[in-house]
Amino acid sequence: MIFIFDFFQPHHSHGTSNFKNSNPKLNLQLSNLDFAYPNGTRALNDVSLEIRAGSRIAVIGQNGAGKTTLVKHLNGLLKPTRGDVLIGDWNTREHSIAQLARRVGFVFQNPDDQLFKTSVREEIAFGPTNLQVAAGELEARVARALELCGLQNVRDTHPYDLQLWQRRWVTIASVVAMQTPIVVLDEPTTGQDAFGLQRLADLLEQWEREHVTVIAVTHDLDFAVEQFPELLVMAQGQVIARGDARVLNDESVLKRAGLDAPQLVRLANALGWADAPVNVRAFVAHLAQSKNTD
Amino acid sequence: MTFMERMQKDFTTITLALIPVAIVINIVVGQVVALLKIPVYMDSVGTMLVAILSGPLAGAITGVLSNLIWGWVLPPPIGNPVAAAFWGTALVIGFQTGLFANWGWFKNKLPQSQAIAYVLGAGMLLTLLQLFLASPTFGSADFTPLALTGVVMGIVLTVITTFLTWRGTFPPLIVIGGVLLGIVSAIISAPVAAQVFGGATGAGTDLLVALFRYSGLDPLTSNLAQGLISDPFDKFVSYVAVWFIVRGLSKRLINQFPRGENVTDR
Amino acid sequence: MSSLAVEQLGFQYVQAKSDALRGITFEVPSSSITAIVGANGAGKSTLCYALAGFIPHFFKGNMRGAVRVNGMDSKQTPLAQLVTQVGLAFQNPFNQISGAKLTVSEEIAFGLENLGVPRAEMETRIARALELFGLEQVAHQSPYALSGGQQQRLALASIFVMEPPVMVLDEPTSQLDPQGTREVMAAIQTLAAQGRTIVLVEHKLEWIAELATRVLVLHHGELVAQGAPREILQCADEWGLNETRYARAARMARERGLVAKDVLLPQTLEQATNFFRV
Amino acid sequence: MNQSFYLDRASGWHALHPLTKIAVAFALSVTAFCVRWDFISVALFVFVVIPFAVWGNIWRPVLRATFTVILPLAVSLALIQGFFFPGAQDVLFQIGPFALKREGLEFAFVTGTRLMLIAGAGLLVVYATHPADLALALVQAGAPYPLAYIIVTAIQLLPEMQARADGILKAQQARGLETTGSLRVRVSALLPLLAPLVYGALENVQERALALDARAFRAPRAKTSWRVLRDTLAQRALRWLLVMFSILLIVASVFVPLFIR
Repeated sequence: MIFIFDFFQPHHSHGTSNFKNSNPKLNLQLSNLDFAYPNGTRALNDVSLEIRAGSRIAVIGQNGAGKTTLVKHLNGLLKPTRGDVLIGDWNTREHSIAQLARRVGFVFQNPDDQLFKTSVREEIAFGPTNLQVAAGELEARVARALELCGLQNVRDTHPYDLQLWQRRWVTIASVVAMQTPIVVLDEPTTGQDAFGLQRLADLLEQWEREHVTVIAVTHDLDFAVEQFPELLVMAQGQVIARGDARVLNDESVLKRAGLDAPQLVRLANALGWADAPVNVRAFVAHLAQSKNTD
Repeated sequence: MTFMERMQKDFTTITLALIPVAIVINIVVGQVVALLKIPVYMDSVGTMLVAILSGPLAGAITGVLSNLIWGWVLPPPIGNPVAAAFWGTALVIGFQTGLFANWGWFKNKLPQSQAIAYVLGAGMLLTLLQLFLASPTFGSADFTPLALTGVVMGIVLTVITTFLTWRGTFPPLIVIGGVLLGIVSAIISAPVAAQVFGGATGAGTDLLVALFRYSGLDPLTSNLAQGLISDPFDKFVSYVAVWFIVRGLSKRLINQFPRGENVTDR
Repeated sequence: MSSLAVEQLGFQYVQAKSDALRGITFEVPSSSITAIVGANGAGKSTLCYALAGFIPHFFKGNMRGAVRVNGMDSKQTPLAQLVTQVGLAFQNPFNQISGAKLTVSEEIAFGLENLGVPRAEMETRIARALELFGLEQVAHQSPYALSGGQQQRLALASIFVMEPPVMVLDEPTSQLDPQGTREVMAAIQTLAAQGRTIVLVEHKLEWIAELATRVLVLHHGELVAQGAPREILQCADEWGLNETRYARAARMARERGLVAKDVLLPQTLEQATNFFRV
Repeated sequence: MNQSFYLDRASGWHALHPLTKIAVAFALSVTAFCVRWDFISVALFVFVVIPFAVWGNIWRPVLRATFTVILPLAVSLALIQGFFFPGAQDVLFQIGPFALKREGLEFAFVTGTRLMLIAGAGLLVVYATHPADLALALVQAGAPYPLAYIIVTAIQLLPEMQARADGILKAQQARGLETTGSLRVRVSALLPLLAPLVYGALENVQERALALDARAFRAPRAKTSWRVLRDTLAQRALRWLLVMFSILLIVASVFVPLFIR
């Protein structure tokens, strides 16, 4: 027999299951985290990190730096080889992924790993239904998710009749509807055009108003520095820098992480400015200032 | 349309790309269902899909290749040489399903009253078949527990499908198709099981064969009786599953298949 | 001379409510990189399928107008012949692996086998493709064991090796990280330098400004603009394109009167440096 | 990552042309069916299959696989035939109303060992032949070209599907789906797990087809092959002999009563 889904094999039951759905202040605490894949590849190396409730953080770095491995620890998709991950008062070792789903919503890179309903609306309702959200509230949550993700016009469409970039929005919406206090996004900008990026920025604003903690893995540094007040730079399974956009002014950090600087940083460097502006507005302000001093 | 023209029309690249996927679906679904220990095989779902979307010939070829690959290309524990011997059954499953699909049996077009009549008819046929196989006319032993199980299963499936039909979401003819296909595949499988394997295939259904042998039936008839009990259920359930899968596919994709019209315009 | 000519092209997918493309006319000159840009859903992929002959030969629907490939009408030419003239690569590298081959070399050989190329010739052509796309190190690995960037380069190599004069690349870097993007773009540049005609759909405008000789803009299934990259990308924001930060900063600076009104917005680092230095 | 059954060993048996290996397995199977001697299958298994398996350095997996397949079959056979063989007289012992009879057990033995031989002979080929070589050999022998594609793709897809299944399991759990616990929980988890697997695979079919056509898969020309199969005159002769031998045996078993089972 092939165990195509490993849950057919005997499992131990996970922890207790007394859920409190509204837990507004959930800090994330990662201590001395090591992780090695079964084949021996060491992906995380002694990572210690605290993320306060309500933060908005972008995790950046090259492929293979350990970004996705790191965030997969935040909802128990991966359990540490050594060290602990605490989501509020829960240690991820003691809770199943399904239980952790009440606290952490996770948007995967590949939407096709989860879509299976025949309409966008049903697909979005799946997560909250698993969390036993009452019928009346469920409708409201789905409607809100549809609106925030710009999917009202396709609410009854078959997800696979949508383009890949739209399907990606369906998976984002299905996490929005779960209304978790923490959200993890894996490469949310992939395939999005300007409208999509703007919608993403609006959604981040909305989450900010609701004090939702947002952690995003992204390759799009221009987007990251504009939308995320805090950056976490990773290289070789370690966090090598953490801070606002100015960490990218440091040539050595970029070099170690194997990253190209964002466009504005490159431009500022080319123009010989001492420090680089974080966004277009700051750039123009700096420009205006330098013109005035001329 | 000549045979060659039909072949060319059915065997598009997308059909060829679908066949290996269908073979893997046969294997994966078959294995997962086997793990659930329910008395159906469900190992032809992929074959049926190809038959519906790309026609009877493509379905037949998928069936044959599926069993040969399952039997002789994949090693145990996934593969099992027993499967290879039943390539003929797989061929008929693919071909027959393709015909049913071409006749529009996988669409939902009948008026409700007629649809319910068909489903009830098929359900009754299934239930009566169980009764007959367990009656003294057929064997000679006391088959009361077997008959009871068969009849209860028949009634439960009839009730479920009638309910679905009543709600208007279900093409009733596939229920009949499932039962018919089950009877046909039992007839084809029995000689293989009896001659090649001496009546045993190493599966749970061997118990049924033993039971019929005990009642005094000859090897071939015992295997036939076992098939007539298991196969109609299996094909019936498989058809329901396949229908739900097809209903869940996007129209964009269905339209790309040579026989997409078999399931669209519902 | 133009290798691709499109006349009044229109297409509606079967059972679709509206046209995916309408009244598109343009020509692609030989040995150039032509970029196609537009917001999601503007019809870029559909246009690629039409250029490579998959419309009308693969996708069911209603095609109007004509696509001419080196003078041949795509409607009248069988697909197997068209693909030797126009190669197509697309977004998802994983789905471009044939599945029928066990090593990278074999995968690249697949198209040549289908064309009946003798083995001796295959050898030189495969060696060249492996080198051009930097795949020598992984030539004997399984295609499934490669990284996303390597898989996408394998997809390009597999098309390249069939030596079509025109290559249509539909968002070949959208699933890739910056490193993978750089690798693929470098390969594309080399191809153009060798005289291939490239049609490239791409979201990353900085790359387009860097590489493309011409840009076509699709908007709601229509061709709304075409021309040299810097001129055309002036109003990128109106078409839902991800404008470069250079152009955005320059526009804001212009609105605040910090720079001259008549200078074109910069699209590359070099243009921006010159733009803001004066 | 690749399929797990072909074992890459440097042996003479491995190096044979796939059709030669198939011809050996075929001749073995035919002999087992046609020759009337109760121990023919056992003899062939011990004196041909096992030595060949040793030669190919694959005797361990071949034996293990043969017995995993045959054991449940043999148990079923022995019970069904032992107790219920039509016309059997010689009672060995009695359990309640059931009598175990000698003729039945003999029949079960002959059938069971014959299946063992066929399984063993087949596995001998499968473990020593790369599926791509098998497919290529079939095509070169005149089978339609897409056959090679279907065989190789199907076996490559299986591990891919298993990898995807893991991703799907995680993704649905992350949406709060409980997959462990009572049978009811596990059964109701089945749809959210199987459906994306099946739909995902099916939805990818169109792009795969597109990629195949872009590589001239359907070009109406004679194909060439990058992979090369080694064949020799001796092997060709051997194959011819084995096939002739099998045919003769079949004919003989029809006409010569001694051979009929």
